[in-house]
Amino acid sequence: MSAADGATRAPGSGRARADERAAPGAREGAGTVEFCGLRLAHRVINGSGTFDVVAARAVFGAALDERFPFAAYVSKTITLEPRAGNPPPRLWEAAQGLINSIGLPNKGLEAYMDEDVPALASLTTEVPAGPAAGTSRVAVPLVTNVMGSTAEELVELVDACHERAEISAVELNVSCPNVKTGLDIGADPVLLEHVVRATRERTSKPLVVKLTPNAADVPACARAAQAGGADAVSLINTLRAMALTPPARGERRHPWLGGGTGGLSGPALRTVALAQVAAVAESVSVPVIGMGGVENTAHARDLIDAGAALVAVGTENFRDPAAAARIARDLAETGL
Amino acid sequence: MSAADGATRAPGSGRARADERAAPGAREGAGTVEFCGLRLAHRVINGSGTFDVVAARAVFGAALDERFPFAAYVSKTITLEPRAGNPPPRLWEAAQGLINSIGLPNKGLEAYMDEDVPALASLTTEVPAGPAAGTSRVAVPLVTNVMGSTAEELVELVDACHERAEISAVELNVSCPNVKTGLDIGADPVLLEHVVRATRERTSKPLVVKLTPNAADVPACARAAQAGGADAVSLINTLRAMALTPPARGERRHPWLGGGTGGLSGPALRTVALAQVAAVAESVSVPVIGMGGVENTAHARDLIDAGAALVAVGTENFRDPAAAARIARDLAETGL
Amino acid sequence: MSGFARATAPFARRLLRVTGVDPLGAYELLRAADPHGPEPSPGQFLMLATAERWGGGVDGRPYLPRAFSIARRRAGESHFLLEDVGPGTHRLAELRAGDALWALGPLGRGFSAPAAGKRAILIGGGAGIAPLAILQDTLGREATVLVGFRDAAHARGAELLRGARVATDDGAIGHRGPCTDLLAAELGRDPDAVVYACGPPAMLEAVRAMCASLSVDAQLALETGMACGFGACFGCAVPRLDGGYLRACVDGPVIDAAALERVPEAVGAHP
Amino acid sequence: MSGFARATAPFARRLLRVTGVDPLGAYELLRAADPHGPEPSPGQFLMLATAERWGGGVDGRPYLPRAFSIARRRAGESHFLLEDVGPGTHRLAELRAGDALWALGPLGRGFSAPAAGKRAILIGGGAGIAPLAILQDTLGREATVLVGFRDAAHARGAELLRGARVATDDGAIGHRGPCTDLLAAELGRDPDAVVYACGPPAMLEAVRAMCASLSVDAQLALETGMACGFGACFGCAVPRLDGGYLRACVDGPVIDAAALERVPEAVGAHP
Ligand SMILES: Cc1cc2nc3c(=O)[nH]c(=O)nc-3n(C[C@H](O)[C@H](O)[C@H](O)COP(=O)(O)OP(=O)(O)OC[C@H]3O[C@@H](n4cnc5c(N)ncnc54)[C@H](O)[C@@H]3O)c2cc1C
Ligand SMILES: Cc1cc2nc3c(=O)[nH]c(=O)nc-3n(C[C@H](O)[C@H](O)[C@H](O)COP(=O)(O)OP(=O)(O)OC[C@H]3O[C@@H](n4cnc5c(N)ncnc54)[C@H](O)[C@@H]3O)c2cc1C
Ligand SMILES: Cc1cc2nc3c(=O)[nH]c(=O)nc-3n(C[C@H](O)[C@H](O)[C@H](O)COP(=O)(O)O)c2cc1C
Ligand SMILES: Cc1cc2nc3c(=O)[nH]c(=O)nc-3n(C[C@H](O)[C@H](O)[C@H](O)COP(=O)(O)O)c2cc1C
Ligand code: FES
Ligand code: FES
Repeated sequence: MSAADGATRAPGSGRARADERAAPGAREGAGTVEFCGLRLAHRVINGSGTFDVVAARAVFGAALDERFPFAAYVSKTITLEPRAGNPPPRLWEAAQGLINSIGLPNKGLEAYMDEDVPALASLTTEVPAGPAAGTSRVAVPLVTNVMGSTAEELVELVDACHERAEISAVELNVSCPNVKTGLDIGADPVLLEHVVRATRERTSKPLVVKLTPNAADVPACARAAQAGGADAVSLINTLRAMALTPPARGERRHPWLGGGTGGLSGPALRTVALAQVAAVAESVSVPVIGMGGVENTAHARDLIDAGAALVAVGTENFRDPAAAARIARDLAETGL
Repeated sequence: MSAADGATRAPGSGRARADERAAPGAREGAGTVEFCGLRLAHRVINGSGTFDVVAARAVFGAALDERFPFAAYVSKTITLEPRAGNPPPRLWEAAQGLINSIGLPNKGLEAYMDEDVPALASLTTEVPAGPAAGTSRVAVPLVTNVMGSTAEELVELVDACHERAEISAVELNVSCPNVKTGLDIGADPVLLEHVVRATRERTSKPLVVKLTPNAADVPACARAAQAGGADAVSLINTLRAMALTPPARGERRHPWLGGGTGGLSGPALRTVALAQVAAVAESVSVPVIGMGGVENTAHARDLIDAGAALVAVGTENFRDPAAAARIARDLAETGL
Repeated sequence: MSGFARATAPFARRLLRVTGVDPLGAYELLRAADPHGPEPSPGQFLMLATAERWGGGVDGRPYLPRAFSIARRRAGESHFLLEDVGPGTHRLAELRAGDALWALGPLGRGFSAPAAGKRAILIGGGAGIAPLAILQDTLGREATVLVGFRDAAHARGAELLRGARVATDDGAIGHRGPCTDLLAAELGRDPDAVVYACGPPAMLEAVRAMCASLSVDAQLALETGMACGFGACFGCAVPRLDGGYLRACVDGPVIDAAALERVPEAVGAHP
Repeated sequence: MSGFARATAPFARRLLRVTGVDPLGAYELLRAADPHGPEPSPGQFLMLATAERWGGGVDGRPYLPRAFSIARRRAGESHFLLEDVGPGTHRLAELRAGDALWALGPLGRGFSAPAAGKRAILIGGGAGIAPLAILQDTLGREATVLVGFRDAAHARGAELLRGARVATDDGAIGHRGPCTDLLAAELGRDPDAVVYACGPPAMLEAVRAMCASLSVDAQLALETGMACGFGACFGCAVPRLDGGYLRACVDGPVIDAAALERVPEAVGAHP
């Protein structure tokens, strides 16, 4: 039992904003959704690192662009230098969940800007709700997710994003270990506020801070992000988790994952995500992107009713690459 | 992805103690297991709040005492004053997990000491391993789990435990919110060390600190507990989680649980528990009681191989009250 | 009131072999061989879970076992009446003869026998009629049996009981309206009775209020969400008249109506 | 080498109807109607998951879909050869005609056609023979087929291929020893060939090393754990000769042997 007694307020209570959001009227006339000044076709986006448009285009062809599932596209985390990622095995299937230890492979900032950004800039998708439902298309903003282990690194990454018109917003992945404390940068409110402020000054583009769930007080981290100037926060990232190699006679057992530990995602953590999203939505006035274990419209709706403005689909993309389109359509039908 | 790259060491590496534990030789000659100076029939105990011997005796009769499943019996959390617990609903079934918001109902210190302690003091159980396997019985030490929201409260609780010969050890549940920080006492290493030290001075009985998993750096909390004088640490407690009432037309949705949020237990968090237990076992030299989602011998073995000296069964007791006996027998057969 | 013998449960779940699952209108009648299980007392329940594929339904549920009243006990077989209302009952309804079923119990406090000379009125709604069947089998005397259902398909459930008078919400069979109308008439005729009730919360609350106002003894079999069924989890809390909470699994499920301020909205109970 | 046409996958998983699951020795041959699925190229795979009860097995698994080579494609039906090695394959093996199956694909890079004049040697071990069947169907010329199995029960799998020469570990059928013994003999006789291989990592590594030393072209169909199958998760990493990693699902599963330093121990692959 972690929680003592004392009832929590109803999610979203006391926040007119949430009421407006939850009501069908929160949509703009054209059936689109406003988020940090961006116009989105609907409320469903992808979690960083769970959909690679470039690879998917080669696999699915033109259908991907025609029926693009996400209202905004969040890139996999980009770092200053290229990273190969962790040695395999990188995956472990848990009870109703996935542990990954991918290790943020990416081509590095320069190659990303040169090769990927142009390919990601022209995405559009259908608006599932409103007068022109199913017929009008709007642009899919590109959100670039970046990670650095110091404020200076993050500033450099944000500066580069700022200069590219194709990039509509920046998401800071603050789960990188901080050399001084050993903790994730994002788990320390003071450090987090400092880092967010440093990057905030460098760009007028919407700045989203992706919080770490492995913190004692996630709402405090969200407030720090807001105080530092974040336009939105997103959560939850994966929970630290681990698996061991299968037992074999006489052998010492090692961690299964090449990276040692990994991050748990999927249905197993859905109720943990809902609790964190609800607590954060009550603590900040900036919009919240909720994610964690979303497989269907009921799960997306839970996050929205807990105060999320947008919902991100992560691991479920792996089971069905068109999952987000399915959820967006259903949400639009129920007026969300 | 929470973890960056950089391989973690094999669990238990560099710790001779773990080697001895993992080897059959860690058992004493009689097939019993030594833990903080107590002699236990095997390595499997219960998680606090997941087995009520007094209620179970009425339901199962003499068979409970004859085939008592746990090598030590941990009481539900006791507080100074009686508590009724949270209003229902108190349960929500999650994907491969249970969220509870029980709210620590208990009769309070005085009634516990008067009514329950005598009834809990004479438990014995069979030793499943060694020369007298299945025939010799040893006493089941009573571990009293206590919670207070200040060091003073905890001192009072520990003092009371110290005075009772029937109580073999004390477990501090430090998941109580701290009024100053709003965090669980156990999530703040400085406060935790202070609280542990204050209680440590009051008793020579083994002092176990049950860590909260809702912390940024659980190993740091474990080190703080050890620095404060803990004889052992136990983990993991439940993860903060939440569920909403089913959607109904026009109604605002509220948290399903009477207590607002609750704690997730069971298989869903098993890999999170394993990661925390492994990290803590690497960080402290005191023995670790590992728990979280243990349903069978393979899961118990994972925790032991990750460095746990004892394993506790929680939610699985609800599915099978004799689960721990089954696991203890299987472990003994494999020499653990 | 003198009690029925209350069975002690074996200390471990055991595997039962399903002998049949037969539709009974909108319900399923699940039968399982339980030759070594103790004879339950009426109103006691088992925690059931299929041995295979318990889990894997919508949202990864069911995970925990589910509580079911023992509806009948005959030649080492236990019978259960279930309605498919969610992932657990759905999975149980899929069972076929020969399949294996985990069971723990008999659990809980059942009904108490009526004092000599008192007549017994059994009133049940929906799948809540289940424990009334074994109660009727055990009573050893004639009892008035009143049952209420949603519609004709559900009213087939009345076949579980002998000589039941039926009410349906839509009037398709028997009295049109709640079965508590029938109870009001019975008690109006002769209030010297003990009422045994099981069914949805609103029905139980109507029974409680009616019996309280007429000073008639009533025993209510409650349903709450349960994780364990044997007092371990404290999840089945029911508010007590004098403050605090009962545990429905060990202090109930059958509760003296006088102990409750009102019947709580069921949590995790069937509709 | 000229390529076979590489199919583009429909952008969403689709429901297939199972037409049969038949034992083939130690394996199961799963057939499913996929009338609207594109014609796969040999070596491509589908991600499969049952529509019902995917999950609920030991440890709440399977959760993610599983990768299976398309073994054959005939009149709108796709065939798969599977061996029950874990919760996913176990659940798939339980399917019966009429059951529904989620499928995504065809995915991945398949085999490339041999250059004109080059003879093809197909070599497979265990369930790894599956993609060789559709390759044999597609090649349009005679090919040498060498297959290896654990024992007689597994060797029944050879029936999937025409004119296969068999090796078994225990010598129960055909050559006693690894099927790579047969390959060594073939290449010794005439090394002017392309080798197509699929099977356990140790076998693939032996093929790779043998072909490298003889400068014979080899195409290896790899198996790794996969979460998505379409390049989204980066979980199927295979170390590349020149550093860094390939994604087995989009850069493979068929890889030119020359691109690998060695064949990695499979992760989540069948034995
Ligand atoms: C003592 C006792 C005896 C009983 N006897 C019988 C009997 O004889 N026959 C019979 O048919 N039933 C009986 N029940 C009720 C039966 O136990 C429930 O219907 C059963 O648990 C439902 O399980 P389910 O998985 O089918 O549905 P669930 O979905 O678990 O239950 C349905 C209800 O649970 C709630 N719910 C939905 N999602 C969740 C969630 N994630 N966690 C918790 N609650 C949720 C909702 O209120 C929903 O209406 C009895 C219950 C008790 C306590
Ligand atoms: C491209 C491709 C094509 C394939 N084609 C075929 C085919 O035609 N026929 C066929 O039979 N198989 C084929 N496979 C292999 C097949 O996908 C695996 O056998 C299958 O995924 C096993 O799933 P499972 O649930 O049955 O067993 P699992 O238990 O998932 O897999 C068995 C192995 O996975 C590992 N493992 C155990 N637990 C876990 C865990 N929790 N998480 C991750 N790994 C774990 C172990 O190494 C174990 O030996 C193919 C694989 C690939 C990538
Ligand atoms: C394979 C995988 C890779 C991921 N990579 C990233 C990443 O590069 N950057 C990031 O911020 N989050 C990453 N995430 C986290 C997801 O964006 C998301 O926060 C998390 O998975 C929870 O959502 P889900 O349960 O819907 O998957 C990754 C998750 C998975 C499963
Ligand atoms: C219903 C329930 C009640 C619990 N009550 C307590 C408690 O009173 N004190 C405590 O320290 N932990 C309590 N716990 C936590 C367990 O002891 C254990 O740490 C946790 O459930 C993880 O183990 P598991 O996954 O095996 O259940 C409770 C857990 C459950 C499910
Ligand atoms: S159901 Fe667990 S205490 Fe009653
Ligand atoms: S399986 Fe997901 S990227 Fe290859």
